[in-house]
Amino acid sequence: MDNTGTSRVLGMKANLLLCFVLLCIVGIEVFLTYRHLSTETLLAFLLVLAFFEAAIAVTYFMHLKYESPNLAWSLIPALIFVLFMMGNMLPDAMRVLNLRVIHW
Amino acid sequence: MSSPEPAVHHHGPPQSFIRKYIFSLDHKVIGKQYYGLALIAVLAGLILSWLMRIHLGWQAAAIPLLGKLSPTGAPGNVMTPDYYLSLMTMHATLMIFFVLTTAPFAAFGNYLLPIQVGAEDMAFPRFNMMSFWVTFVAFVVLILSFFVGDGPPLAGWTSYAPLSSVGGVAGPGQGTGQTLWAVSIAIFCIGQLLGSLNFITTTLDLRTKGMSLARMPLSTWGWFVTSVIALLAFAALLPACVLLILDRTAGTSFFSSAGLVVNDQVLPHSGGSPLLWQHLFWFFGHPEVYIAILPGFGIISTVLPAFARKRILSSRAVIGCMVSIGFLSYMVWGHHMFVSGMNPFSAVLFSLPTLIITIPATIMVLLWLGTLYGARMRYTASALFSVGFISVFITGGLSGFFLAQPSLDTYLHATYFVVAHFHFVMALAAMFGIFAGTYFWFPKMFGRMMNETLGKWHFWLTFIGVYCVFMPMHYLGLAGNVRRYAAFTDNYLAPLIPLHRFISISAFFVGAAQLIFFFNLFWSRFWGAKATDNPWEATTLEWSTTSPPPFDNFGGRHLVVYHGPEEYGVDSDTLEYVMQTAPEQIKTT
Amino acid sequence: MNEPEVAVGIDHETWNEESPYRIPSRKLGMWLFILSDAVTFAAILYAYAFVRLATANWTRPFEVSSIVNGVVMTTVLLVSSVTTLAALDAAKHNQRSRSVTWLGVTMLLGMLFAALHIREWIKMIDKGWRLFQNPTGGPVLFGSTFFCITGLHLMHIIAGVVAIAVVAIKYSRGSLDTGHVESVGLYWHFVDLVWMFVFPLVYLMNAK
Amino acid sequence: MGKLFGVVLAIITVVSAGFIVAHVWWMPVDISTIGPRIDRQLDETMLATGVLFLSSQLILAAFAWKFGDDKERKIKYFPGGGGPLIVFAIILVGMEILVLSFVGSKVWASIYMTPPEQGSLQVDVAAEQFAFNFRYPGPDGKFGTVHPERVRDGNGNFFGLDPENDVDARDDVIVGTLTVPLGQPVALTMHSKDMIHSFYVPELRIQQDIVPGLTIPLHFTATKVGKFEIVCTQLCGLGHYSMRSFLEVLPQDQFDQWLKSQSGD
Repeated sequence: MDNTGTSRVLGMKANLLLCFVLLCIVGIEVFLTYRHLSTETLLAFLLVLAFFEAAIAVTYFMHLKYESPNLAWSLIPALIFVLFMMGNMLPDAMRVLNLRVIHW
Repeated sequence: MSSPEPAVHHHGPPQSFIRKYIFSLDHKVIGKQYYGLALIAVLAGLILSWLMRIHLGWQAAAIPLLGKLSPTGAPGNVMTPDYYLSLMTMHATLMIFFVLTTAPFAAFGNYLLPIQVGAEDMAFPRFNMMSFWVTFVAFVVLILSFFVGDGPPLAGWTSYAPLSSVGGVAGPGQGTGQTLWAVSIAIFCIGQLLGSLNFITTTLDLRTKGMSLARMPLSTWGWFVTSVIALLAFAALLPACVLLILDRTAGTSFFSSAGLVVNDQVLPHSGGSPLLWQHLFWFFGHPEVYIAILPGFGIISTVLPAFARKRILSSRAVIGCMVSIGFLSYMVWGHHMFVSGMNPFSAVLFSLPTLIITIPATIMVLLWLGTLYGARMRYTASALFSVGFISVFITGGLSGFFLAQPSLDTYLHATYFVVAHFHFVMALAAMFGIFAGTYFWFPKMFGRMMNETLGKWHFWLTFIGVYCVFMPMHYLGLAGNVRRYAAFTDNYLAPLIPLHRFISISAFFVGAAQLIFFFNLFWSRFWGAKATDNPWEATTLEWSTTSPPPFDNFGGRHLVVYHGPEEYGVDSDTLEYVMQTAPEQIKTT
Repeated sequence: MNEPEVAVGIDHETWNEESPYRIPSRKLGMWLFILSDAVTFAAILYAYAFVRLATANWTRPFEVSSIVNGVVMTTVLLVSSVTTLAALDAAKHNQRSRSVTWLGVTMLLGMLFAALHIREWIKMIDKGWRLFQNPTGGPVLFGSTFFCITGLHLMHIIAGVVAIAVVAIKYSRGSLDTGHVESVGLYWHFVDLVWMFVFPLVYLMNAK
Repeated sequence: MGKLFGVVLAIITVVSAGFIVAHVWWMPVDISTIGPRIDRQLDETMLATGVLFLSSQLILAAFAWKFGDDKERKIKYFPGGGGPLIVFAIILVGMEILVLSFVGSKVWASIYMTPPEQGSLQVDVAAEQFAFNFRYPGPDGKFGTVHPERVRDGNGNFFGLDPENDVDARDDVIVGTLTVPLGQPVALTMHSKDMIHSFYVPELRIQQDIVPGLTIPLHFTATKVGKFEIVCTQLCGLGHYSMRSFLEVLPQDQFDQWLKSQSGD
């Protein structure tokens, strides 16, 4: 942290490089979309790639890496915990699918 | 660092009336505004509960003036079944959102949290002001639903879809009233998000020198943990309410399934599921229960030692319990849905963490009991409400053992047993916390003492009264008495009506006791005895300043903290208690 | 004995406990807002996952042209993130006008994104897509979820453009400092980050 | 004041527990095969929580009685501090919840996670604002297909059947009272026409929400002859309080006779 209270960030060259990497990942995502994968496989790939992108964005663009580690340790586990818990509603979606009244 | 953060002196003392009392940036004024809002809401909620209890005891009773309020809801002053449900819905919504969330959390938190950590104001005073006024708008929108064409909503505070989502076709109260409900709650979410963001930042950033996290009073810890829960919980309710509004007004069907038939007409909805609303709602709804009660834990853990004249048994353990309860509150929402058609395997998964919550709760109760052991308890009104809190919390917590088990929930779900449980553990415990806090901090907030005699009468009538009201509800629940019924037409419920009448009569007494409190509050505000700076000989920072505190809380002084928040009974010969700001030379642990 | 220490006129650092995060309150507030906003987006994305899982014959309407449009939008947003960083970089070197220029570029890119997005919406509405209607005859919930999720994101974009405009104007006048540029940048990156989930989950997963 | 609190709290505690112990208001008679296990589970929970209730409230009362503001007495700290109490709480409550949740889950699983027995009587339940309707498949053992658009409450077509075109639907028996034979397992498939309703028979110890859009299975076996009330427990609109029906348990021969008489006309 410098005297403006802002955190260190990467240089512009590195930022452009990261931007390029992110665009490449988007390219991979689009490529995968048209590979006729099953929905589940595609979803798994896309989610992994999206979380990877998000990690890059949070770490460097939002420069969480250069803040106090406490901040990352407070925010990220809290969010992951909430995301994980929300997942508990999905078994019921399957139940809705399986017990759906077809003609009702 | 050249202080890019204008943490101190955001604003000078305001001069104009509007800036001073209406759109004030001062956290103390905002805290009082929240308290005032809660008072109005609790009065409305109390009156609604009276009306409900009259109806439950004596179905045919004419209630004077009720017909004036709603000619359709109470023709000839006799309540219709749908109006009963509307009153019940409004009672719950007002109490849970506008009393149990605003009073212990937003009101006391706003007034006291900055003072207790030694700050001059909140981190974001402007957000703080917006937080109150947004909440106020939410309140007005909710109250408006009393006056719309087809009456206030009647789907309960949980507003289960599709009753709440298909619109006016579902019956009276499901038109504009229900839409206003959803809009009100969505607005309320925004207000509380602003508030909790503020609380967290203030607690972490604006602590005065020496106020380490371990030295923060337990009440501050309570508000802090609550605001973390609120930050995440209200964020989940907001989109749920938006989707509900869209379902009602834009014709989407997130929460309505295909092929609904009302009045022989097939509704146009298709595709959604009511279970989605239940999941989104309870993902917020269960943490909300702890938003209501956690500030109570904090307040009691601060008030009790002050009157017991000794430290709480293990303040670290209390903090740990509050944090773990906050954590667990996100893992248990499914226990509201055991018989809702949820996957039965999920029920087992939700049941275990629910039961685990009883461990930190038990630890806290034991620590409070251990604090009372060997104390020299000064039984003021505030102290009485603190021990009363422990009692009602025990009673309410124990009935949770039954409801946390899916196998018993199949019998007890949606009976009065549940009503008894959540009133004891959430409503009464939180209310007792609010009362303890009010009697304790009133001198600080208004510079005048509350009348102790009236306070004690208030306590005795309330304490005995609530047991008379809510204890029998356990028996009703065990007898299979279903909740949310406007009348008991079923044969097996008819024998229970005398017990309902007993409850109703007790409820009138409890309500009357609250009038004593209201009177005491207003009378003491203007004619109470002048309060000294530290009437209870308490140690936290708010007692280091004048009563009421000046605009910047400490009159331009910067406090330095040297001690923990509850150094009571340090050395009973020379020094009975040590202020947090007392200089270093007094050795404490 | 209870006389507190008294001192006046010494700054925050001297008289306050250090924040565990060692960042200004404004930035902490922004991070907390981002956390809570992330939960909001998560809830709505989970709602989408729920209704999609529960629907057997989900509609996948996006033509290649829509996906290409989506890729262009993604690129615009990613580049705008870099321009935000450029603005921050300039601000840290005290080059106010250069920083304001970069903020302006970010705003333009944000508006371009919104324009592309609205064009996409209009195209879909012309085809008969509504919140409650599926022109292909399949489940109506595709339209509901698509418009809700992207609408929420679009609102964030528009709010972001307005926020950047306010910061840029005030910063150029000198009434705001580098910290504000950084905070508004955090928000903008977050909106970008959400798009990194919305694009694959809403667009790619629904490509024909 | 503390002494008074102790006395009042002790009285409240004893009176409250007294009504439970004396079973003044208690569960109605149990008429199902899973009922005894639920009742035992409830009794065990009641015993455990009852002990905790009495002991903790009476300890609170005793402490309030004993430890008032007595200037003569020195302040005492709890022997051993908070640590032992915490360990005590974790072990005591931990054991209790492990036992309860282990036994309870088995009871739960036996109701909701097991399929109905072979040869169960199939009954289709349709809930609507504010009534239950029950449908038996008739002699052919098949339910007719349901058509929401054909539902007419006025002419009794609660299930939206189409007897003209649908052979299975012609012999379906539709009644307003759930009549079941004694001792034979009954498998309900429940659906709702409009709102969420709930199927609750206190005597069966079973409660299950009926969610629109889902066909929810539920099964039970009645063990006593008699007529019992079915009530709706999920808020479903203005007439929620009046939404009820009856469960009539008949001996097997009477049931067969009844079913025959119903499908006769």
